[in-house]
Amino acid sequence: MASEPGPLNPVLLIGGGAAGITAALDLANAGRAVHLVEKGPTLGGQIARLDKLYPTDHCAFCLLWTEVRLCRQHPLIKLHTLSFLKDITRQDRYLNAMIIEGPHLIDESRCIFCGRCEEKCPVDAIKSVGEHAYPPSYVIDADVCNGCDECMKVCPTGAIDIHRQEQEIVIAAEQLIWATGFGDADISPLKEYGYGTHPDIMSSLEFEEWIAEAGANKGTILTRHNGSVPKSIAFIQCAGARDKRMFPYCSSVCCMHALKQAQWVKRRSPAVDCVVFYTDLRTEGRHYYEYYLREIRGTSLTLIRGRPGLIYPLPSGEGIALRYEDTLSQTREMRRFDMVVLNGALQTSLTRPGITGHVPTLDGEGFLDKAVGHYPACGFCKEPVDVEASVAQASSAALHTFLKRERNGK
Amino acid sequence: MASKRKAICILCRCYGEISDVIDLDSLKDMLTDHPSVSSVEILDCLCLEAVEGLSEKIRQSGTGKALIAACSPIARGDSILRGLEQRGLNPADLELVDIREGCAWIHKDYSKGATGKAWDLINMGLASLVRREGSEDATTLVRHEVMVVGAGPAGLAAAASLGQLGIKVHLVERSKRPGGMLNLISRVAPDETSPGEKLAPYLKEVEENAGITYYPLARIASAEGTVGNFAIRLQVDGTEHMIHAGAVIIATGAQALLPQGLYRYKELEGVLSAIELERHLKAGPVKARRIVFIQCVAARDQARPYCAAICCPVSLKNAMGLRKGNPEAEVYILHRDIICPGSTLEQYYRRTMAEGIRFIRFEEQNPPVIEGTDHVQAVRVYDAATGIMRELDADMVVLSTPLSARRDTHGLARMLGLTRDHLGFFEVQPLMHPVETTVPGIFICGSARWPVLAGRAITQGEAAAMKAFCLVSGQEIAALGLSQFRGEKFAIARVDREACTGCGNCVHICPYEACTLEPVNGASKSRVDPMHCTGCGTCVAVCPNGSIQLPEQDAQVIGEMLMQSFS
Amino acid sequence: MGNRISHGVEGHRQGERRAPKVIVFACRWCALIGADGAGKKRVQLPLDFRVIPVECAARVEPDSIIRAFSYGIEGVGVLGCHLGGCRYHNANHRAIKRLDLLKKLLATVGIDSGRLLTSFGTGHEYHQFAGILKDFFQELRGLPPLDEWARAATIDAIKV
Amino acid sequence: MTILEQARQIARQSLEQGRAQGVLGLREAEGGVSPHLFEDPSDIDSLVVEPKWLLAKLATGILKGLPADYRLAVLCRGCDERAIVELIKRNQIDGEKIHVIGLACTKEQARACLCTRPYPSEVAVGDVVEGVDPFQDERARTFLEGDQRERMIRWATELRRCVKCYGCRNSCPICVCVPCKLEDDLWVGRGEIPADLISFHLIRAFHLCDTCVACGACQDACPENIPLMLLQISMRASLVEKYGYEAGTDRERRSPLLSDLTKEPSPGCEVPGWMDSLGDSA
Repeated sequence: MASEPGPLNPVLLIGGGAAGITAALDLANAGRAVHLVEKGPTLGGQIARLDKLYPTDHCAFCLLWTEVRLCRQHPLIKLHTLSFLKDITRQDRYLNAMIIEGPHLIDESRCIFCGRCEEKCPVDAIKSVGEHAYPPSYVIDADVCNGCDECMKVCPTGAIDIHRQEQEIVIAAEQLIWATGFGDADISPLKEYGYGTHPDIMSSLEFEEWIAEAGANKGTILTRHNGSVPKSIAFIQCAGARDKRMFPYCSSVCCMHALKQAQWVKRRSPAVDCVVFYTDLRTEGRHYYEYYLREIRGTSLTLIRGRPGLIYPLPSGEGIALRYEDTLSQTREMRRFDMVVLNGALQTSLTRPGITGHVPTLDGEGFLDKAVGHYPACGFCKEPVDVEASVAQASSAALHTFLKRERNGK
Repeated sequence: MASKRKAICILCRCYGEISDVIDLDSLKDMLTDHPSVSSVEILDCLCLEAVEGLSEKIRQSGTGKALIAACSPIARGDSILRGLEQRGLNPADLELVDIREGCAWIHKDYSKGATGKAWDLINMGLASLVRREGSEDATTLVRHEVMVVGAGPAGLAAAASLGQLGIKVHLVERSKRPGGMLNLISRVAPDETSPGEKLAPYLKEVEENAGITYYPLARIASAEGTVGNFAIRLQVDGTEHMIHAGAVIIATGAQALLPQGLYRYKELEGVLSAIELERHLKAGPVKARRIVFIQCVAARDQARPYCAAICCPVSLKNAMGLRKGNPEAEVYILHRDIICPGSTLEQYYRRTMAEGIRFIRFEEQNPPVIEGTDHVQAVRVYDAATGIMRELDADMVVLSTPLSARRDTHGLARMLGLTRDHLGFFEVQPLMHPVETTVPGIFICGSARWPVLAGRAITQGEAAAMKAFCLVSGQEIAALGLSQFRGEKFAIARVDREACTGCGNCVHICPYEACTLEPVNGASKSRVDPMHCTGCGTCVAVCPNGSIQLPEQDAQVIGEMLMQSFS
Repeated sequence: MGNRISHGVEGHRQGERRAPKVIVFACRWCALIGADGAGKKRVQLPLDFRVIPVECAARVEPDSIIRAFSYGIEGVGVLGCHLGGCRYHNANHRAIKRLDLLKKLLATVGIDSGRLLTSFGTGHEYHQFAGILKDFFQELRGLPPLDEWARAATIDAIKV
Repeated sequence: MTILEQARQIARQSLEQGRAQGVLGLREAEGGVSPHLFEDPSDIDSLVVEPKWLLAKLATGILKGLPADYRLAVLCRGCDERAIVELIKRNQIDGEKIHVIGLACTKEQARACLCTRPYPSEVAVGDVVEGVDPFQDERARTFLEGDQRERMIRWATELRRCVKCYGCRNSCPICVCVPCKLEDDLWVGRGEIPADLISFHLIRAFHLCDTCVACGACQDACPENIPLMLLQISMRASLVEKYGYEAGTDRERRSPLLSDLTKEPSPGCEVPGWMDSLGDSA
């Protein structure tokens, strides 16, 4: 199955998030073919899940927008959605990668977004790929789909075929870049945070989607358990991070993320009392500290230094109790909140099971091992970084694929 | 006269999504008699079929202009246009009118009204289409050279990488030796390598690569030109050099702030700034027994509302350095927050704690107090975590001041038309373009944009190099303004020299400094630099007599659209 | 039926008077995306508005707004990006200042400044755009019609 | 010494001492008054200061025809000087070539023009009287305040009398555009009399929103006595209130409408916090 890479010295990019997109565009603009492998149905990665971005309060999609379109339209970029890397075999100058793609039950290139399939589907297996996804299209959740081919019947363009199978593609590439990004980890193992015991105890990414303007609540702040307006929200920093039992590292984006969320909560319903429980307030990035000052000055946001020792839903059902020590006033307290946002347990997506062959080695904390990195990596899978740093790494990773070539050439 | 030109009109049924609401057939009839329509056609689904045949039809239609009434560009419309474009049609001759999202889908229950609205929308489209004339190309040949300003870690990395890629590089440095900030420090945080090691590969490349010219003791006297071809005059001790470059990378770094008048600095023996400690550590082991670091000195306060990101890791590194010099040394770090984001730095933080470095948190409102007469004896600090006032014996106090923006970069900024934030750091484009400035062809990396550790500076240097490489590896650059989320040459503002009164409104309002006034026999007239113009049209709105226009959508078009909007 | 929601915005049927005509200058980067979303979601909107896409709110020249009124259009909206979110280096700031002043002029001659809707960074979601439009139509219905201008022209001069 | 004598003396001096090669002012001859370029000190006896007559535009024209080293003095009032400043800012006059002999208006004149600033930056002739607040003036108020509908009718009634003579535009010291949007079908329907009530007058008015120096030339020139200057008052007031900006008072300062909110903040507009400086980097 081994084959020579093409004349354009193709690069295989794993991950279509902010970093992946940037690297792909840089490479393509410099005249190299790119195979962009994305596990989701559309580009954007975690940023696409975000509503707003700090410190400029841009809508996340707005910044992604142009890049995604350019990626889609660039003749040198071949995009593989719903795909993941199965196996890498390495030759001397190039590598062969086996990609499992699809199944694309809905052929995106033929979908005109008329929505008839979604309307028809008896089991709600068909969903739009995303409010602001480009191009707009639908995707079928194979697990929910009951196999009735109603959707196929109503689709005017014949885009749907629920019997399509996933396919194996072998890509001969000269280089590979890891940009698999991150996802939020399940922190229910850390019992004290009470994750899973109450619908209003959620991870910060869940919360972001919950309060998103593009989301179900159209940007209004409501509790999950009964849709009432919360009086108070607690943001717990370093939940599962900087914690030997789970992730020893600092996820580095959470402090600003929490401040941003608190600010948007305040902006939309000023009455809500927002409290951020932090360990160190790491606002070191470009203009981050000013953003934080603006928080403190602009909105009546409370900061408490300390990590809650116990979070549990009150038996009566009205709210969630927090036991914590304010380490700056050395007072032990117990306080009731309507919602709790757990922030920090972010985990690299590199540790995907089942990749065989020439796979990267990971360091103790699950990141791509800097010492043994055969191929350049960028973004969160290399180390926890914010958007700016991540795309900077992406460009530099793109550059390294060229440098490697130069060296090989010599 | 352009307005006499006709266009062919293609209506899309979109498999009923449009035609179920809008009566396309009656639209067709109305359009056939339209003065600026040559022929009308209805198709089932434009985006899936017939783009091929369509392009032929359009080409044969004589005028080569086509109005496409289909869905929104954000849906499939865009791909239709691209398809036609790939088949050799001029985007200026195509107009997409959104009658699906913009009409059929939002007026499902008013078939009649929707049809009327579609008619108006199509008329508005035609108004714009028949008037639009393609702009001629404005291109510059690209110099396959790059100028890198500043030979610190970022600049060196950028220069070395570009050199390896076979690009001619001019590396400009104000002082004699390359290395920048790293020349002043003992070891590099967090990996504690020596600056020499860190820079070795890049310095080697710069020395050995014939394509890289290094200009020490250089000053930039003037800078002209735009992306693709900058012309920079250099003063290299006395002699003058002329440099031409397709792109410029700014890596001028930042400067260490001295804690003048703070914590009895310069008043007591043994109170030093972080950068002075670096000098001592560089010279050899420092024999101090009780050392107290104070973080956030003149940082994160009203005057300097920012965190310089590197002070904490640097202090940790220096603390370890002192320990090496004297394993018995007691080291305290007084901080307001320990800023060690990520995995590597956090590990490093844990390691220093394991090493026995002690950390005490203080609050902004009651900072530590230095005690002693002519030599520092102790530091009194309110330990916020325990609520106890502590007195620490000390024979050395290190004040960690932030990196601050260079004061001498405003000239450079002016010459290159760059903007700086109120702290003096260079502005960059938000988030997704961290190394790109608002001026095309000028990139920025390292602490000139925001304080960073050497490691990140190098990454940014490489990122900037990549961007520059994409740019200068091409043959020529076409001037493009943004139109419908993509570059179009007809989106660039155009000045009617006859009408222009030279009032200079456009010059003052242009966010990109693309407009300039130049004398034309006596009077001064505005000129648009196509390489700088992004096609935002801000100038159009303030031009008193409409002598500056966006060819894509000029006043005529807007006026026509308004007239047609409700027929 | 996920995305088939009706925003309850009635067309020109509502109210005895003919629905006001509205022109919306929509910034491609913000409001136009909202307008598009409204389409995708099949939000039912009043008929009598026309969207003129512009690259940036700052491109909208006051003259064209005035001209719109002179054509008998009763409401003009200029929708752009949020402050600090402009694609064109704060170009929208300039638009805000300019249009504030234009409102003053319109108010002077008795054209309610509410007829010139300026909103920034508030229309990028389908529901936001629909909401803005709905409220705008509501407000316009409450205002004295502009044909007063024509009628007024035939009333004898008022002695002052 | 009367105002007239003061004026003549200063004019004569500036010619004799060679501060200027010519003085632009008004001359009384053949029983009429008209602008005149005095170059010979002996002519100065025929110089007069009344009536109010704006010379800014004239000066622009004259300077175009004169040699580069020619220095022109203009005997003019506050509004006229402000007009000159605006013209300098818009590159119509070379600031080096022109200097102003400032003439302060009398109380009556100030009241007649509803002038907020009836004196030039440097008063050489006459005594300063403080300005009039147009919002205190009875007649003005009927056009600026009160019920909206009433105002609409009032203005419509006024503007309806317009015969489209373009006097307002031609007499305006700031209007210099050729071609002018007011003659373009696109903006103002051609051949309609009265002119399109809204577009003609509002476009004209708004073009001057941040440059109008409130000289009142437009309404003085209007054969139908339409109080055109009142269109500007609320806009001028808002510029002063928001940005402390008054057209024609500062050569260096450009209109705040040309800069973004980070440079010229506007009250009520919330700009992201990190933009407004909390201190300098020095």
